[in-house]
Amino acid sequence: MIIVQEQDFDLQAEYSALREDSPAIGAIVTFTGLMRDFNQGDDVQSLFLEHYAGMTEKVLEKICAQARDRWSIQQIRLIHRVGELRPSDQIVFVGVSSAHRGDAFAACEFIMDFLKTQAPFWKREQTRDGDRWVDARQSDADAARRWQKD
Amino acid sequence: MIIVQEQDFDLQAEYSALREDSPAIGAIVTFTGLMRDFNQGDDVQSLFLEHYAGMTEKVLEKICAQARDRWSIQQIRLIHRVGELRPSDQIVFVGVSSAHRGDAFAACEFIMDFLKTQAPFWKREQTRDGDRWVDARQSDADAARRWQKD
Amino acid sequence: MINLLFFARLRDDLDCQQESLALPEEVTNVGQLRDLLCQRGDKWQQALNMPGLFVAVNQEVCDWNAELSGGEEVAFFPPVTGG
Amino acid sequence: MINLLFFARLRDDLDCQQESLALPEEVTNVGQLRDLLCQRGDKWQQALNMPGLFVAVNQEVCDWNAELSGGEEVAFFPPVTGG
Repeated sequence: MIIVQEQDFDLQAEYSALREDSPAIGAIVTFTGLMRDFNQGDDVQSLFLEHYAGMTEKVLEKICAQARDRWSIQQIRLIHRVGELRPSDQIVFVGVSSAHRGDAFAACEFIMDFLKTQAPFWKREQTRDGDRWVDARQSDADAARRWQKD
Repeated sequence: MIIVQEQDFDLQAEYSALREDSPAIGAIVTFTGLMRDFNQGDDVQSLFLEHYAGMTEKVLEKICAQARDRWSIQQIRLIHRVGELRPSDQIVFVGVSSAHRGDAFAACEFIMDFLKTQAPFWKREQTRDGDRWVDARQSDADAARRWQKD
Repeated sequence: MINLLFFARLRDDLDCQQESLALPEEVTNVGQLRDLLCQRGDKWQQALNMPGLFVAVNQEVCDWNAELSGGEEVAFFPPVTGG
Repeated sequence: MINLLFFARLRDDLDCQQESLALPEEVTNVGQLRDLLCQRGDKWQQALNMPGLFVAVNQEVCDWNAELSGGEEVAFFPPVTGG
């Protein structure tokens, strides 16, 4: 399940959907990304998240399919918000269930690392000194590169 | 926060406690371990979790302290249940908040890998053919060994 | 005709979100399309040479050799920053 | 006097959860304590030689050279299986 939406999401509802799926599940890993009040050295008042509708969903589907190919996974739930956000707001959720914890941890982190570097979302921050587009981070590119197989 | 208890726990309450802590948090990773209905080739009807009261808490404190030394973490919440459990029951929760996702993922998985190999809990399963103590897994020992620094 | 899309900083810099363009006969790949757009002046030249610029044809990221035959949706955008 | 504790499969095998024991003078480490207990018979000999047996002194896992001076809590247990 992959959703791009303006509304907030409810971790408990996502977790329940993962958990109630099957008694063969032994591990559920969730990642939630929150808006920080500080970035690139400045206080941030709000954030606007833009995306390339249509392409975003395709890229996220592809990343999740790659995770399924690589690890033994029961279910994936992925939600990414767009539009206006405030500090402490939830931005993104990735939940993965599996029989074993190693698969759930790896798949969840893999999905986030590739979402960060491949999914067409862009953040514009509002600071006291005006608006600015957030710069891509080298650390995100490095994180995605770790998953390359030899 | 480290708790060993018989009662069930509420993921939403733990997540809220992690999230409301500070607007500097950018990432929350949670792991939940659930009881599977199948293990070592047999259907499992129920599980009894025994522990070494006192020592358990000390070991878990030490594992969390090691995680804090190694990664930049805001908060850790860890709950492990003991006593009688049924298939699909929640067994263990580890939640980690951090400014960045890499730290939160690594610390959460590190804590689980060492909890599995060092914390004095023991599982006794009830199957159709009677009770049995669960065997330790080589895969858990291997998972913990991955974290050794060169 | 191809459908051009520009996102985020690129859209702001070019003051252009979407444009329909008749493809000249000699333009057969996205690299040539970029060169054509750069001829519009400094603003375009600068924006379409930003570090890490992505191009996607029909919503799939591709390299500058990707072929165009007309009818495609071609999107230019800066490095992504979601999550 | 030391306080002996046995957990899980080990407690079942020995049919003993807890025991207070006066430490003979010649027993000064946990390895010697194990040898002493093994002299009680086959059941003890077998249980205290199980693969991966742990020993903890005052709730801290240690090796068989760990010293004992009396007053300690010494726990024997099989490999852990929580989580």
